[in-house]
Amino acid sequence: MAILQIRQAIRDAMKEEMLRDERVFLMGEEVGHYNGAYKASEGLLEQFGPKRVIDTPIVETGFSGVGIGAAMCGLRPIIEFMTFNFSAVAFDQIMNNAAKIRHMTNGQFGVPIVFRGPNAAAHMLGSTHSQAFEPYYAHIPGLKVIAVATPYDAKGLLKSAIRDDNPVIFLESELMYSVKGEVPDEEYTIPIGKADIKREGKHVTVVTWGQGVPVSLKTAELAAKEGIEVEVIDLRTLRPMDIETVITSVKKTNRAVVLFHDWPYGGVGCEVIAQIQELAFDHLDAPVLRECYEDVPFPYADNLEQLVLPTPEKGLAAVKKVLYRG
Amino acid sequence: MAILQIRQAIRDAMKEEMLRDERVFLMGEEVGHYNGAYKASEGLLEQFGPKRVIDTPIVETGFSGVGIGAAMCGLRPIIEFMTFNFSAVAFDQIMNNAAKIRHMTNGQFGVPIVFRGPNAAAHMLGSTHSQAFEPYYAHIPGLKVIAVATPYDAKGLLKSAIRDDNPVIFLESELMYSVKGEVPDEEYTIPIGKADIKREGKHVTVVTWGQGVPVSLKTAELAAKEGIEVEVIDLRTLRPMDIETVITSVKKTNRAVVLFHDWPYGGVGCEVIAQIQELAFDHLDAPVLRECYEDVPFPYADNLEQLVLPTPEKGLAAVKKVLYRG
Amino acid sequence: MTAAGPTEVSYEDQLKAAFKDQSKDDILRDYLAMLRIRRFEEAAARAYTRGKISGFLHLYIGQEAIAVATQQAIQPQDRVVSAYRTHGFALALGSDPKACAAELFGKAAGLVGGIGGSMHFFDKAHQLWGGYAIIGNHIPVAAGHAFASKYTGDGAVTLVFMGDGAVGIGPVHEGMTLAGIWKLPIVFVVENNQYSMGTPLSRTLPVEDITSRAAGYGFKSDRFHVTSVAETRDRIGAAVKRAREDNQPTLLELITYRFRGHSMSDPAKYRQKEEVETWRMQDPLERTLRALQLLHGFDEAALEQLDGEVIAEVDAAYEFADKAPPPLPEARFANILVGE
Amino acid sequence: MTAAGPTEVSYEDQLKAAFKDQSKDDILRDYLAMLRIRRFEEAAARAYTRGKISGFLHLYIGQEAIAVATQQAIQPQDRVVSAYRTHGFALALGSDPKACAAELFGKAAGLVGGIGGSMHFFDKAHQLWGGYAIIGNHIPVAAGHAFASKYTGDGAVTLVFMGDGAVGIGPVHEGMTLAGIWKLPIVFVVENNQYSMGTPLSRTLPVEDITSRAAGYGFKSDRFHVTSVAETRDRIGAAVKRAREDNQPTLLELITYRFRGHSMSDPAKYRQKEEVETWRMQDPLERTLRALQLLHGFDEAALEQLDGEVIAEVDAAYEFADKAPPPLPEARFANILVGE
Ligand SMILES: Cc1ncc(C[n+]2csc(CCOP(=O)(O)OP(=O)(O)O)c2C)c(N)n1
Ligand SMILES: Cc1ncc(C[n+]2csc(CCOP(=O)(O)OP(=O)(O)O)c2C)c(N)n1
Ligand SMILES: [Mg+2]
Ligand SMILES: [Mg+2]
Repeated sequence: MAILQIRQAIRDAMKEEMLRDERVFLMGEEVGHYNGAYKASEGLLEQFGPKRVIDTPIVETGFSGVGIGAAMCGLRPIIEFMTFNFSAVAFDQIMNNAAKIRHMTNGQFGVPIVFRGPNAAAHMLGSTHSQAFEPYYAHIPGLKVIAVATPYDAKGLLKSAIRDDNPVIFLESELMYSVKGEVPDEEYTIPIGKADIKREGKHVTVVTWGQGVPVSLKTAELAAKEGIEVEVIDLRTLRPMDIETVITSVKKTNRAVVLFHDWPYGGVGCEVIAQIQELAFDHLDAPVLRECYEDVPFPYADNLEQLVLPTPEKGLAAVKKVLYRG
Repeated sequence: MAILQIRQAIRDAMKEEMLRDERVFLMGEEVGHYNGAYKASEGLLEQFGPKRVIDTPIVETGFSGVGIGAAMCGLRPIIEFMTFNFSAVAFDQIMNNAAKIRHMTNGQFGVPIVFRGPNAAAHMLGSTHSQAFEPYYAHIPGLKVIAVATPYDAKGLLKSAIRDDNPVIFLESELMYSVKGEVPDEEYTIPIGKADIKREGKHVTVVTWGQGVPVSLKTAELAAKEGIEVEVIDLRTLRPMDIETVITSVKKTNRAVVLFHDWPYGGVGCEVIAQIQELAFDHLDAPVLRECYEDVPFPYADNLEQLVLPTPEKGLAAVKKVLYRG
Repeated sequence: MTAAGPTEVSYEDQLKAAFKDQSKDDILRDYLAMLRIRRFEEAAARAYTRGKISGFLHLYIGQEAIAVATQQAIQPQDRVVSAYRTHGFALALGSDPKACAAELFGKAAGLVGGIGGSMHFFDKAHQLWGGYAIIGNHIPVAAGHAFASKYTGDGAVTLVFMGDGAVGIGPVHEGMTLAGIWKLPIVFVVENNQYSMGTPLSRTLPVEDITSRAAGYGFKSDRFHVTSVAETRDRIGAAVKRAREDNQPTLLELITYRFRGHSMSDPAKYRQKEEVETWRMQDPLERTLRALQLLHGFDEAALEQLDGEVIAEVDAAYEFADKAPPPLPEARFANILVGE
Repeated sequence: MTAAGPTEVSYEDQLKAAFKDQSKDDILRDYLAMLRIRRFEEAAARAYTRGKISGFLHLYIGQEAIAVATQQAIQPQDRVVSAYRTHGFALALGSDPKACAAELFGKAAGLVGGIGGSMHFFDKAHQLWGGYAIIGNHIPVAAGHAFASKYTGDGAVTLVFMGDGAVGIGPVHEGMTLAGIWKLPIVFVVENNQYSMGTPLSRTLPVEDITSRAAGYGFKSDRFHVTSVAETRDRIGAAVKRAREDNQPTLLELITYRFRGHSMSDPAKYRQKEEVETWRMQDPLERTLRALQLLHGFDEAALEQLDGEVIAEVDAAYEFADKAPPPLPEARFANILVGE
């Protein structure tokens, strides 16, 4: 098995799918000549040429719409948002066209498209560039939403997303592009809609995704030092959500924390909580807690940004709280 | 006390505030010569002239941004979205400018603005015109979000919203503009951030807002016939949320249902659930359930639309379920 | 239209001149094609009033020549993308009037299964690619169809229609920008019917001539009053040819008029009777009818017979729609995601 | 810049001609104003490399003349609204370099309390109204400032700046559309520095001349190479006058060049050394320096003394920033909502 960075796993997934299927193309700002703002498309222009690796001007609504229109014609676009923060200006295209065209045409047209790019905060980019977009997209029927945290998951799930006949929102992280991990040399895919237990444990279930995964794993390490065995579930797919895996775990641990990189109000975190309290009510020994961004726009200053973020220490405090040990 | 429709209460609130404060103006599509697509601004152009009642072309991002820019100069714009469905194309202006300018300028500039208009589904308008926007806006720190269900609340809260120094999202309903109710003749305002108990009861708490209010009240009536006393809490303000009122009620009833007109995943409904299970964990005798839109894009056909909507009957079923009587 | 005065005379002469180069068969074909749309929509308006149709119903009455001309200007592989005022395109392109009426009635046999209603007519088999209800958001999508044509070499041209009220919104600008940079095989058509809802052009446009924008995108442009199918077809056709042969996008402004309110809920009080009457003189349907009378001797009886046939077809469509069953309850879960 | 050949001679002559109508004092003032910005940003680049500044840092090096000219063209009530390449505007408009440096360092004494960083410079007291980081979303906001001026009659003109990469995005079109319809007192300035990140104009623009869009909005326009503060001031000034006196918006395209990468993380490998060298000959700062030498006999020593003074001010600003305390932890909850 090769050791790859997440950015390379993403690049390889796109490359393999582009080799496999001529209908697949990549479009976005700086994806071609610049090799991607975060180098996730390194070498693809050279390999596939400007017909299939297309630099756009800064018109997120325009090129999202072009992707949707091309998908309706049978092509399979991958649309890169330089970051998902910039998808706010394309929100209508995703919510009203990508998500609804199959439905509103009664199945005459489909929109097999992937929107991908880094999501949520990076480091000291300020309030407009530090936002998580899963609460908006996961809310909408007609979309699938994925968030990845390892090279293995990134490659396997991106390949599935590209092959999927539905519109898929694929969330990466700027801060995690260099994270390394094993990736099989042979071809593989990971089914959309399956969570992954990243660490087993029996005392507390921590449900997480995306940037929350490494924080949760460190939380589990800290907890282990205090004799607490945390089970870390990486949802991987946020919509549709693999709630069975979560419930099975909670029925074992009887306690849960949801740890994620987004503001608290509503969103995916609350969906997890609502489902757990509904489906495992009699098994819960404590309320489900969330550990996430503070409910503030991101400040630029380093010291303030650190305070806003969820950390392993805060995760541990939440874990202890649901154990009534703190 | 006068009996007014909600649309008149809204009109009167705007009129009174425009009389009171020259900085207040109304801007949007068809708000002037046409008197508003749903006649919520009837007569205002005639009374205040085109300087203060401004018809715009169809450029939601453009006129939302103009409102924000004018507010930064000390004016107090009311921006009407013909429906909030069309705010999707202005999402970035609201999320990144309205909500963040005070923060990102370190308080040098404020954005005292109200975005108002009908929200969620009306009748047989299809998938793009039948969406609830509170999950998107209530998620964002820097905004206040209000949803009204009676003429009294509409007038009192809209006046407070116009006077508020922060950006406020004010959600009305096309289907409820003609709902009538008593409105005091003398001047009054209702504080933002206070829920209202629309009906008292002791067996089950139903938390609701907007179009959910009349459905919840009918649910309570049906329940009463079966000897179940439902307490109906109208949140009125979704952000900041008056969770105290909810928790006080749940501590009395020990059971709760959240009934609302939006898709289930995440959103305001799940926020309510997450808070209840956290703050009243030991008081809950059953999981908190949600009764809301089915998780599908809205179909046009009448029969299908009816199936998708929450109804008093479905509300009653949920109420009985949390009572383990069904 | 009854009083004969000096204007009336010159109107007739002008009409004769305008239609003299067309064959009787062609004029008759255009007349019937427009009439079918008009009668269909008049019936829709009645059905709406009777509560058989709900939601928003936007009628095309006055603009029919554009849809008919479009159908004549294109080839079978081409695509027509429209906003929400779409019944005319569907009928002109060959959609079954029964399926169209059933869609308005929200029935399973509707063009899109009763799921979309008036605003979301789609009929892939008849080149109709929408039916979009958010102003301007179909323009980038249509640019995407044209992009796909260039990608696959399918030789198709995409024609995308929008109202005068749509030209200010951002997505239109972005779609046009991309079409301009990438030289896509596309024709942008603004159907300038003088109003967006209750708002006249003067409050919507910074300058009167919408085609003044073409230069900024590197487009060719054309701008004219729609008074007959033939001229409209030829001028749309020239743009289609440029798109197909040279990948040269065109911005067309077609000046026209809608005789009804914006939708069924709009009484259109914002305009004067005189204005409407002036435009009636230019109504392509009315003009074509008069041409048949003046140039080809169609008398009242002949015209009534034609009308009767058209009305019979329309009535049958609405009868079908009325009797057709609604969608099955399960239909609301269909076509959201596939493959599950 | 050392080899003297035939081109060099004509370059000198051309320079002399260009600056001959300006007084020594004016040239010196412009030189120092530009130099201050350049030295400030060179210091910022060094601080970034040392890890004192983080996030995105977009330098204005090469474009300084525009900010300096803007300051000279406006009145105290006017507003300047920019995107995220803003240090130059702040310094030209009179912001305290200490506060600017402290902002980059994320310190409490920063221009916006360390909350915004490089992309969000705002300084209301010095007419700087942003500082926006989402491409194009400040254009409608700036139109809103101009709208407020018309509403209140405050007599202010709003000048809003954007990059060449911004002109395709929807909000720009919408803001311009409203300014055109409502005749707002505003000047739209495109700082065309040839690139948006790594993308040259040819992949961003459907036609080369950005001002070809002006007609569609009913704007006046002007387009020129920025080679000196004086000419730039006069041509911006003409647009400001039109805005103030006639409520006539103008679209200006200022052709310029950035000598650094897009941000500190961009090595700018996408352009050739020769290209950069050619543009260096047109760098307004360099030209103004040469004018001082050629026309007014400034020698190396005199210039070095001036430079030393500027550098001392800049160094003091960065020293201040380095020593200044970070924001208090509570600062993260401030200015989100007021009145609670
Ligand atoms: C983004 C958006 N804003 C507002 C509306 C509501 N709306 C529907 S049609 C219409 C008027 C459109 O006028 P025009 O483009 O001239 O087309 P016409 O109706 O004349 O064919 C408006 C404001 C919408 N559908 N989408
Ligand atoms: C909506 C949006 N999309 C993408 C970006 C990322 N981005 C920031 S600057 C930039 C290039 C802008 O180029 P230009 O407008 O020419 O300005 P310059 O940097 O040359 O001053 C891009 C793509 C953004 N900030 N906002
Ligand atoms: Mg129109
Ligand atoms: Mg640039």
